[in-house]
Amino acid sequence: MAFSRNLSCFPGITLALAASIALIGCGQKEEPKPQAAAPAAVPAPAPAAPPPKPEVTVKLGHVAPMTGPQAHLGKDNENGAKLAVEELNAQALEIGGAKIKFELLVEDDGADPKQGTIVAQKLVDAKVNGVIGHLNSGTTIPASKLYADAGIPQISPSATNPKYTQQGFATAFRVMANDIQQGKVLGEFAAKQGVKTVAIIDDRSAYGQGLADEFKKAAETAGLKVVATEYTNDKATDFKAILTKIKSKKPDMVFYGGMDAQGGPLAKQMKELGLKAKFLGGDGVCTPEFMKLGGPATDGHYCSMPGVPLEKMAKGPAFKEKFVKKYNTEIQLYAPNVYDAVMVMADSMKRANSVEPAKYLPEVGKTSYEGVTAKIEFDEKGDLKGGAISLYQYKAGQLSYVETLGGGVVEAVKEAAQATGEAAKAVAGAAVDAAKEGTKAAAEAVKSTADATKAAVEKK
Amino acid sequence: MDIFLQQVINGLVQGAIYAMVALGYTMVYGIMGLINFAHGEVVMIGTLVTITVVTFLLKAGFPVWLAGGMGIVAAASVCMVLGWSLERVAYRPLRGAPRLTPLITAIGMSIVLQNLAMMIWGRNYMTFPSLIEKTQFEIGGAAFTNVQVLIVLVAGLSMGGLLLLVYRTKLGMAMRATAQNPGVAGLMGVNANRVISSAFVIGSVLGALAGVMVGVYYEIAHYQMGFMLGLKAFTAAVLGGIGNLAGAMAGGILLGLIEALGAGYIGDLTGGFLGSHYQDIFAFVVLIFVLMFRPSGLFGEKTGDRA
Amino acid sequence: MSAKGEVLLQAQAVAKHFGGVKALRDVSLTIRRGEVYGLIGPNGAGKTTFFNCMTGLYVPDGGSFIFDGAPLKADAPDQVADRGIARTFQNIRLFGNMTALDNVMVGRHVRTQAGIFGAIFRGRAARAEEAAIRRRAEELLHYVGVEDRADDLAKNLSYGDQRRLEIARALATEPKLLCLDEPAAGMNGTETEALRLLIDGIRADGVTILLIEHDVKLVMGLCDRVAVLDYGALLIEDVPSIVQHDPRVIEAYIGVAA
Amino acid sequence: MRTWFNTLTPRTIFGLTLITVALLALPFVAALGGQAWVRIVNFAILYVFLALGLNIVVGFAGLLDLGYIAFYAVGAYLWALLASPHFGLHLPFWVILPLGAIVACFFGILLGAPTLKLRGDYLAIVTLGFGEIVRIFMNNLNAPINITNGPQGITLIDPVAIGNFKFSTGSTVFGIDISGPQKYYYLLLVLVLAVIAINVRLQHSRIGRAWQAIREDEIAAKAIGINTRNMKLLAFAMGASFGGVAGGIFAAMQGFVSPESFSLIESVMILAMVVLGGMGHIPGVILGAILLTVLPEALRYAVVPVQKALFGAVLADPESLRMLIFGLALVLVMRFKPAGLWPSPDRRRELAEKAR
Amino acid sequence: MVAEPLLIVEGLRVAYGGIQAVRGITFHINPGEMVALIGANGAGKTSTLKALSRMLDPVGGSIRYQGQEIVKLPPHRLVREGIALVPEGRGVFPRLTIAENLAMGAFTRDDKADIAADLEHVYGLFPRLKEREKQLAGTLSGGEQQMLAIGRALMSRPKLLLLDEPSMGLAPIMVQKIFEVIRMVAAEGMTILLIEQNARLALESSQRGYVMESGEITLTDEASSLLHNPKVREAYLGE
Repeated sequence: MAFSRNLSCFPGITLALAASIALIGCGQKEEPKPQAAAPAAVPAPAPAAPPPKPEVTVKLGHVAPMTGPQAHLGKDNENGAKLAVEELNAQALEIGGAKIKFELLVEDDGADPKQGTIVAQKLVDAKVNGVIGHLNSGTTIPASKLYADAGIPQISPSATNPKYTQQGFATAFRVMANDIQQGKVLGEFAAKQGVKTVAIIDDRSAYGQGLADEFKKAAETAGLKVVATEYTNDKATDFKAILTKIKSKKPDMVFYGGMDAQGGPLAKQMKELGLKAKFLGGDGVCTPEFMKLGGPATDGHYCSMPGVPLEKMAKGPAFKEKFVKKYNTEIQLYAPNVYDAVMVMADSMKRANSVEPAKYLPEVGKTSYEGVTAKIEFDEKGDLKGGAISLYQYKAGQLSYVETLGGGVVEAVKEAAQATGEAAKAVAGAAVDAAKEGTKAAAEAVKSTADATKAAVEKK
Repeated sequence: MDIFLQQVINGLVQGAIYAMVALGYTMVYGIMGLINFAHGEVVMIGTLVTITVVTFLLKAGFPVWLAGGMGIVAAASVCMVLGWSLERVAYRPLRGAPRLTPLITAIGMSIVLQNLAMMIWGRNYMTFPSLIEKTQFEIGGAAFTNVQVLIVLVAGLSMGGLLLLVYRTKLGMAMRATAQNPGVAGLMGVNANRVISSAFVIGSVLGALAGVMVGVYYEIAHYQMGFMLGLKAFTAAVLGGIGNLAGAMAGGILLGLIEALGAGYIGDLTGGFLGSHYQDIFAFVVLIFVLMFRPSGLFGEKTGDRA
Repeated sequence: MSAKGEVLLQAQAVAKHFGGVKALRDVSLTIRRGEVYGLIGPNGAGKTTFFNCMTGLYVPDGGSFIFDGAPLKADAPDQVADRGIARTFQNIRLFGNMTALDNVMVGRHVRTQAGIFGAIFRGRAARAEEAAIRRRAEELLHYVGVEDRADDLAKNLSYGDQRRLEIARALATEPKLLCLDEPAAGMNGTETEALRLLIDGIRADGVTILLIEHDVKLVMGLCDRVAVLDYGALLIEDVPSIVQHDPRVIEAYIGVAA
Repeated sequence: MRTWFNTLTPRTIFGLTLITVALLALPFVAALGGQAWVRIVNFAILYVFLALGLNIVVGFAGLLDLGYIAFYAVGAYLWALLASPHFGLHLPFWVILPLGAIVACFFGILLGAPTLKLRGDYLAIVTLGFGEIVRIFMNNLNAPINITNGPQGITLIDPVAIGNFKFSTGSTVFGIDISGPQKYYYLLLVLVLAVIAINVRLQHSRIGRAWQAIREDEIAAKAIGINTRNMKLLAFAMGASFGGVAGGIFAAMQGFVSPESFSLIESVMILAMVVLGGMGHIPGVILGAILLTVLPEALRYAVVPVQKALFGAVLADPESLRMLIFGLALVLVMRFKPAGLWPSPDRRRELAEKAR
Repeated sequence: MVAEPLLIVEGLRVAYGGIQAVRGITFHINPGEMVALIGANGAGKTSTLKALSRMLDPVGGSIRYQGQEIVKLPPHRLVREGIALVPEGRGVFPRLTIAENLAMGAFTRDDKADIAADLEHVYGLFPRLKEREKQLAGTLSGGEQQMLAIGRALMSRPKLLLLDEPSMGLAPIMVQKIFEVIRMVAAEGMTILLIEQNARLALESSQRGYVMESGEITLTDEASSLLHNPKVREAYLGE
């Protein structure tokens, strides 16, 4: 990231016809922020008497599994990306002197690493300007090498395996806290709940195992006793054997590293076996699906989600509303992160005043973007800085916000004492108004929590 | 001790489900020597059909028992037709073809059915409407529900019924004769096609029942649920000696128990080295050992080569 | 070459049972070099079981075989073949989807060496061996009289040709003892006569022959000595003229109008 | 050598030249459609590799093996462990590749030995079990000692490199720009030609005939003196070693391995290639492997445009439709060409007769 | 014979993949007679029988049974019409008991009382089968299996009995016993078509005989005349 912003802007100027265009591209404070909240976006202020401008199509690759067991998440991601692209196009952006039209190239990697590299190559061949994806770490990691070799910026919305950004590729970013960050927070949270003993279940997937390992470390550091470590797999439906074993160890809490499709039945079977421990899981179980599959058995259980709840973010509730209205379905999991990833990419292009990967890539690293999921800034590896993690509790079939932990970026943490009080009411799917209230309250309390958050970050 | 008992119950119920599916495999294998790899998908479709019908009827205000009953009937009917058509369309034309040909067809059919199911029912996991109010019992510190009892009962009854059918009825005798020598059975006046079709139909009905059981027990369903279940059940059938009804039952129960007890105890016995992350291996390891000493499974006939 | 007339194979108290059924009860017999030795008896008397025990397909429950001066290893058919015992099967067991020529060529396996590297690099020795295999196989096909079907799949040959081909395959292993299990089954009188000539020729080439057969005329006409099994036990072992007229044999096996 | 050289007619020379030119030009032709196609071609060759390896076991020796992917996994992990930062080892490819073959070979014998007495479907389920066992071990051997790094997989695996000439990135050779995938293509081409040659020679050798005999009738094969145990183990070992080499190249090409690449469905796919193409017939197997690798990818490109052309709209989800068509293709090919698309002449004859 | 033949075969042709195994043969069987069909291996006898028993489809010709064309009938219908085949190699069901094997013979019948009577009749013919009623057929010796196969065929109360190589692979004494029974059955008025390698035995037991050569019927006569026909003696009796 050696280029300065001005340098990267320079070719844009030479190529462009009018200086006014450069103003939009390189202008900083004057630049109107994308009005993501407003469905009918106000077009960017166009310069007077515009000559007919060239139109440039910016191709963004999007990769997620559209087939296989995680296909429902893939579709969710795709929806998030589409929503972002449509909004961007509605804004009629101009970058580097050209009208920008974003086009989404959707590819399926079937969550299979081999297909992952093939579709990655396809996107490289198609000379995409950037890639959003992939969904799984297993496909994201091998594909990231191709993008790195081709110099194409890649922002994964959901690959949480730490290795993805540890490979040293300048092109790899993610807009979500990784497993290390999340596992740590979960461990700390468990300790805060006053439990003494904990049992851990992981599904032996890259995600589940990574999360469970980090949780284990954090929990032990926090003085919890891990009384049992059991395993299942991401295709299992029957967990009674391991739960029976766990029951015999009488833990206060069961931590599950894995996805909703197993987590729901797992919670149910815990109840059937009379295992009364609290349940805690990561973002994989922080879904409507989990509650649908677990039914009443999920009541009182906890889960975490990277970022800050949509309701707590300035643009969150609006996003949720738009999404539900457009697709007539609940957000599954990562759609908001995908949306943010697209927006971050577009934002970087605007700042660089270029859609050329080589030119806007340095800008991606400098991102400071107010997304729907978090204030997005990257560290030197490309990881989300701070990586706030929010905790939720399932109550009466809905996710209710508990608190946000971690996160170094002060603005990202809109959590406040009052807000926590409100949060019980501000359940997922609750009226947007309620959420807005929470947001206001949160804004006021930013300062008071800043210190606490800093302390938390330093402890890590 | 209560843990042990609990694990036995866990294994027994899981095993009963394996056994139900294994019976379907064995039914077809016994007669045609064909591994109907798509059987797991038949089970899956049984579950999904039940969900659709029951959910619809419950919404329409039908009482639970009627909705449930009609759901089961619908699943059985759909699976019957499915099993019959599978045989008719995919397998019958391949009689006499090289041995692996129908196996590939079966795999192809399995892929087709999965993707059809995905197109019809979508990619999401579905919840199975609860048909039976779950009541919990406890014996010696081990918890179990009425649903679990019911599952074991239905599996037992199914096998009993099947044994009666195969060993006490004319159709059963025709089935056994066709299995041993279809040509000569034809000479006796047996319509081999009809017998084979009926084996598929019966196997599929068992599959549908198993599907309902899985649904009622776990209360979730997914278009890919059939694959692993089918694989496990097939393992169970081989463990017992494929083609042998009692063997399928025993193999299923045994497999369930191995998995439960393995997950429950091996970890402690090996100092944590072989914990429940190896749960799926235990069954295979036992299978391999059994087959090393009894190459035709526990109950399979010794295929002594009459040279 | 060892002298004609000395003992080639000695079965000592061979026993075999299946579950409760005693298929062989301490059968002892002796086959001498160069003779045609007949083994007859009612269906289910244990003739084929005896064959299977000797050729290593079954492990006998008692007793042993001494072949060519050394005991035969049980449960190792390939080693038995290596030692020089070849056999045919009651229900012909050819390699149906291989050509007639390939069937005989594979019979040379036990007398050839080429290994994996020979196969892959195909050096001079390997090529010479391969050529020799082919030459010998062609000779044998000619010998049994199915040379004009060399390139046909074995299963498409007529029944009689299949029987002959199976003998050619057995001969390809260069046996000292050739065991034929009901070679004349399903042949009419004329075909049986041709078979008799073939067996006679093989004997003339110095191969000892053990013959299981129900065609009494063939057995009595061809064999130097005959043994009769009944209910798994040896009833008699002697020259045909005596066996043929033994009342026990007539009652148990030959019947009235032989 | 002289003998076969003399038999070459001008026509066959012309044909051979044409094929050679076509094979040499292929990556550049494919690249016209994008480097992704070169990558697809590479995977196709890799699967040809695997299918030919499995063909030795299933096609030649008649042993139904549903766990073949295990050897592929062994090869891939061996490369990953010996040439990545995981253990800090960076052995060159000419050491690892033969080593991969040998280790996979060893695994072939290890896994083959307990299955010797089993037949048909029993063998199938046991080999399937072995395949799963290997995968599950790789998924779990991150503790107590971290050998495989568990489900996280191993990243930053070294590419194939000769000195500083790395296969992972493009460079210019004799003034021609040649991309990473294109380099791998030529490497794979050389290897696959060797594998084909080995297969052909094995099939028409004493050993190939012995395998065929075992496939046809094991008892009779034993009775004529074939040591069926050794021959079967040899088949497992040979097949496994090809899988091992293929796995190594896979790891190098991908730069990343994790257990999820070695699931059961991969074994099934390779078996499908062998059977669909024409079991035991080398050209058929090659065809099967190429078709089954390219078909799903080609469908990926075709499904949407075709639907739009036919119905004017995208009615069915392209991805599920793609798999649906794939499944149907398996069923239909088996229905109308039960011996495979390109069976050996003998096999064809056999079926013609059966059909009456 | 005044009566209409029970079975009339005209111009029957059978082919396997282009090779003609049976080249348009014509023959008939009158009610109550036993007819032998002899010939060398590969002459087409078994193919003829397979076509008759509908196990394979002829490429041409007609098979009329009781005046009715049966060339298109599926095999499982044949037994209802009264045609029973004792296949080459016995074809008993090895893992069914003897009683079950016999019950399979009566598969198409519903008349329980009559079936029981026929069972007693079969047991009367083969007392050995009765002794081993509950034994699995696979454990029987070759001769006993042949008895079972014949008994099973009789259980369908056939009008026409087709016997394919009943003597094959049997000890001489067993061959004699089997043929005794066959003659007894014939004497009861059963119509029988006998295919046999043992030409002498076949002709000695039958009234008439047909000789097949390369897919064609080359000779037909009274059985006793054929026995003395020098051609037959040379070609089939090995003299």
